[in-house]
Amino acid sequence: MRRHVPLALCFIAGVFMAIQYFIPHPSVQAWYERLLAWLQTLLAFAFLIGTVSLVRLHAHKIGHKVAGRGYSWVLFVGLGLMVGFGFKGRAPGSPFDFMFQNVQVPIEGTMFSLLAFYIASAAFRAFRARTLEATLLLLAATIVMLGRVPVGDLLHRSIPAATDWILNVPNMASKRGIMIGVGLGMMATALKIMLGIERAWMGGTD
Amino acid sequence: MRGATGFSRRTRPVGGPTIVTATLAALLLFPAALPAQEPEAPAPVAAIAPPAGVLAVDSPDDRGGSVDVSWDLSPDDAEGRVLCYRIYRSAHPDTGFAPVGLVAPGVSRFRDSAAPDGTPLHYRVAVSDGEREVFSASFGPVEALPQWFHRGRITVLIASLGFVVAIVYFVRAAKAGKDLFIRRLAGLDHMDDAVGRATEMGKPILFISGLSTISDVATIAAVNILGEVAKKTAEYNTRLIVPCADPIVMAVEQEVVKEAYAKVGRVDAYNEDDVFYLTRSQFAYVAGVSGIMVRQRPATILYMGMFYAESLVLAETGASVGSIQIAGTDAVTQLPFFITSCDYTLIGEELYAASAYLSREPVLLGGLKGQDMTKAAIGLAIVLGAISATLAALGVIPWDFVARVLVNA
Amino acid sequence: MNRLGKFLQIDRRWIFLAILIAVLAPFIWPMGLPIVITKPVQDLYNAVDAIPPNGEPLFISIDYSPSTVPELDPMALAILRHAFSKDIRVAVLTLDPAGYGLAERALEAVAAEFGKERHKDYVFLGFQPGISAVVLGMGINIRNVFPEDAYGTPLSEVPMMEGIRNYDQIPLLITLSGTAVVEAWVIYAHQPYDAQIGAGVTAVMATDYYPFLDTGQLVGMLGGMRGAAEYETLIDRHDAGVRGMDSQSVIHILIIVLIVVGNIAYFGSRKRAPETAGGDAAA
Amino acid sequence: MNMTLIGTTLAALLTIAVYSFLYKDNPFYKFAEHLVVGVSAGYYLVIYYYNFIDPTVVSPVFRLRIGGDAILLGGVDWWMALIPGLLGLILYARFFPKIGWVSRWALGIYVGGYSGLGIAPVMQARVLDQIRGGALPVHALHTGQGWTNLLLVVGLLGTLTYFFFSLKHKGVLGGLARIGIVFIMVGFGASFGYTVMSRVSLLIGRMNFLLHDWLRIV
Repeated sequence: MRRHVPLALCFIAGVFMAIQYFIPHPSVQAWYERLLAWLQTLLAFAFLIGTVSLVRLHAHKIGHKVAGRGYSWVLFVGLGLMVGFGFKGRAPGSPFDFMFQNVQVPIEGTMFSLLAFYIASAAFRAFRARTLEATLLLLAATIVMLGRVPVGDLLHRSIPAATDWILNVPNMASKRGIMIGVGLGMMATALKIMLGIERAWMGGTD
Repeated sequence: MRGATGFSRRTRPVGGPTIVTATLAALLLFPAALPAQEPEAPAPVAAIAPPAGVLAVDSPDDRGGSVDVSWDLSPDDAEGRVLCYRIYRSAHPDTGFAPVGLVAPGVSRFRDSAAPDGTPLHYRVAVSDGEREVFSASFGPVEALPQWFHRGRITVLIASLGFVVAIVYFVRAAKAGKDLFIRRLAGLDHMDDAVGRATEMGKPILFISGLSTISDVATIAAVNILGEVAKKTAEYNTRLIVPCADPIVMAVEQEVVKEAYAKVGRVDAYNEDDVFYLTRSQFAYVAGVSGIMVRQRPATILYMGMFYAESLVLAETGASVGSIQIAGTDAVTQLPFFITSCDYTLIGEELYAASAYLSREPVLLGGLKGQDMTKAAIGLAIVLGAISATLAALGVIPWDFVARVLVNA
Repeated sequence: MNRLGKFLQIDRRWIFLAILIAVLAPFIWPMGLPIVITKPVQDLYNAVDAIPPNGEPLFISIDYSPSTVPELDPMALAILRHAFSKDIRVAVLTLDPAGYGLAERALEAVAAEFGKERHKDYVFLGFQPGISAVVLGMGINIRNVFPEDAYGTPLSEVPMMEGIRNYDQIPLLITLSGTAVVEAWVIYAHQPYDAQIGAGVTAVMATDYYPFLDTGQLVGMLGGMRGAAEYETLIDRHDAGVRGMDSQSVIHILIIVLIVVGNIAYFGSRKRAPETAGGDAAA
Repeated sequence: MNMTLIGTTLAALLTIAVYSFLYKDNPFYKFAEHLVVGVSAGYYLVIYYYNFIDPTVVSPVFRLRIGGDAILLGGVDWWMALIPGLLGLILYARFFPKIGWVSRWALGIYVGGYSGLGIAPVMQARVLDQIRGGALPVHALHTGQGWTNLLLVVGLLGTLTYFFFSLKHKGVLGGLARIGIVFIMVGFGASFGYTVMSRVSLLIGRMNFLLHDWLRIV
């Protein structure tokens, strides 16, 4: 019950979803549509698991008086406000939308823009042409960085052309190779999961 | 080669979103609108010629309820006298024809996607010049039927089955103890040297296994490599620090390190506090690990596993404290930063290969081998394809073999 | 430690300051550098331009979240403006929950700009979870996955969606995304259903998708803020994309200079004192 | 002071709080960081509920609103809505150690279904179509296109060879792998340049917000 049933369900669902691609007959497609809708529902429920874990983690911090638990309260206030507002209305201009546009959007957007600073610092202190490979990489990067901004066009006409060439020839050839390799990896993982060779998703050992 | 883009387009079924169908969409919704145009004066011109060669077949590879109708254009089409073609359907060869669709001049195909399954049907195509309709001879009977197999996808089926066989075969062979050859990667020698260097300098080694969870293939690979590194540090009595971003990964890594120390008989040297949970939050993790780097000044830093934007900040701090850095990840967007700021980088699948090489885990080894064999087949297909495309372009053979084989979809 | 080695160890906050100045200066003193149009952008523009007015709608999937707004919002606005200025109908959906608020805001703003009417000229379908399941579901019948629009109106009561059943009636679908969602559209909409897919992606993702452009699996692509700036240039309506290009130029040059100077200092210091690795780090 | 201005000012202050991390880690940054985790979790919760759980599970089951909504579940009876709903609920068994294993049933269908769904389309899009795109005619080497095609074919084969682990990289194979790594590095260089561009764009976007939308000085 604990191991065999889930593995069997996994196998059946997987094989069915894989072979329906080749069978247009409505008797198969009707079940395909049904299962697709189920998967979608499951995904929505699975997403909420993350929220439950988050709440448990921070409740634990507050409960055990861990240092910095004040921030856990901040988190709960944010969560509570959003849920409270959300059930009242979500139209543009509502408090829910106000919080999204003026808290979530700016903070999340700014977090990633911090990296622009770190890239500059790394450019000076870490990006080294130590090997032939790294040298090639940095050279190509320099050309592309110049060729994709207006100033590159001004410096020399051939820079944008060289950038296009890099993107369309060496970049495309290597990315195509990587795309194939990663694709094989994706399929192999999917297959191993379906066949029960790879069971990490079950967690635990019992 | 740009012509290759045409292949997928060509296979689009009739009724695709072309400009013609779009402008006619409104007309189709109101089929009565068009014939209502009353003739205002008797037409002095000769009658318009009907389309010939009407052909109706069950639409291939579908779930039924659909018939493809095609015909030869009316000779008057080229002269611009045709307003539209209207397609009629009936259960009888001679009577009871009702319109089912309308297409623009110059179009000679129509897909009737409202055909009832399993009844004999007859089709006629009428040409209209705006004043009157002239009918073709009727064609039939034809039956709309669902199919049990999509013939256009046979290449995909064969390729997928081949892949399944390769993976299953090699995993089973590996499990049965068959010796599967994997070449040793240069990166592993670098890793040995780096561990040696830390011993000489008397400084610790920092092992960072990324931010992902234990179900990530890259994390599993990282754990396997950690086991091997831990064996070396246990032998040389070098301190190994492993800050984790996931509690479950931490638990697994504690186990792996402990086991490695036990294997070389140094379980006394194992310090559980050196494999610890830091935080899950990306930037807080960066701040924590950077602090460790600055305080401990590790001789060697290993980054193995799945990384996100934090890779850049970590590798920069590592470089600035003068550590030897070796990375391995399948995160394609992070690889360029690792390659330029680390001394050696295992790129993408090299990480899996290193893990399989070190662990000799049958599932990893067999999977890698199966993928490798498929890769060889793909390489061969590309060579054959390029040759056949070249011969076709030179006119030596009449068609491009690869295009024909792959594009039957 | 020699002087070059010391130089390499300067407090990185000085570099942060340099970046801040480099990004701000062009806002205050704009240079107005010209923007050249690249092929993937032109291809996407042409594909949108070819959609007949007041007919089958252009679909735009806002598949990004706040963390990539500066790159992708300008694209969404430019494409919406292009479509509405040519009376092309637009249906907007999102596969990213955070895209809901972003899509709604962009769509309503541009629709108001052009005086467009909801359900006649545009419709917002809202969010559905389960990326591949949604994309595949739309190939069977859009109503299977989006039975109603975001505000609860059944699609059967939305006039512009009449006769729009699946990808066969969608002349073009553009996904704007900072993640691999683009690939889901290629794999699950283009491949089985032959849907026409265009993409607007963050620059991080752009290089990975060149093979898809080459095979026609993507009809065109906007890459990063630069792609948005090109599109803004094509529709002749300059906004955040074009405004950012001067700063982009200045920072790129600064970063290249930092790489070159950093490498010279690094190799210079190593030549003289190979053992200087280490030293006092900053921050 | 209207709501727009209040909102923009709030957003600007939070933006600056995040940037303060560049100077050093501090309470303002930590406040913003935790606030956004809470707010976004709440946002997702609400969006998931109203866009999905409510119309597809709650409404059909508890209000027996069949018809329009049931189409979503493949046009079957309303009880069919119960199955995914129940499967979804048993995912939460993992939070109760004693019955945690039950969640694997739902997880099995979920993981297996998504695994199976991908295999054939991935084979088509990432493998077969790329073979088709990569198998180019290599003639007419007196033209630019001829050379481009040759480079594309050799570069692709080289990349594949570099990631081929079953044979030692010697002889022809070694040569191809060397060519492959050159292509890979130039390709990564392009990614590097574009990634830099991406991060810089985000910074510009935030500065545009501060200067244009908030301070209105540009």
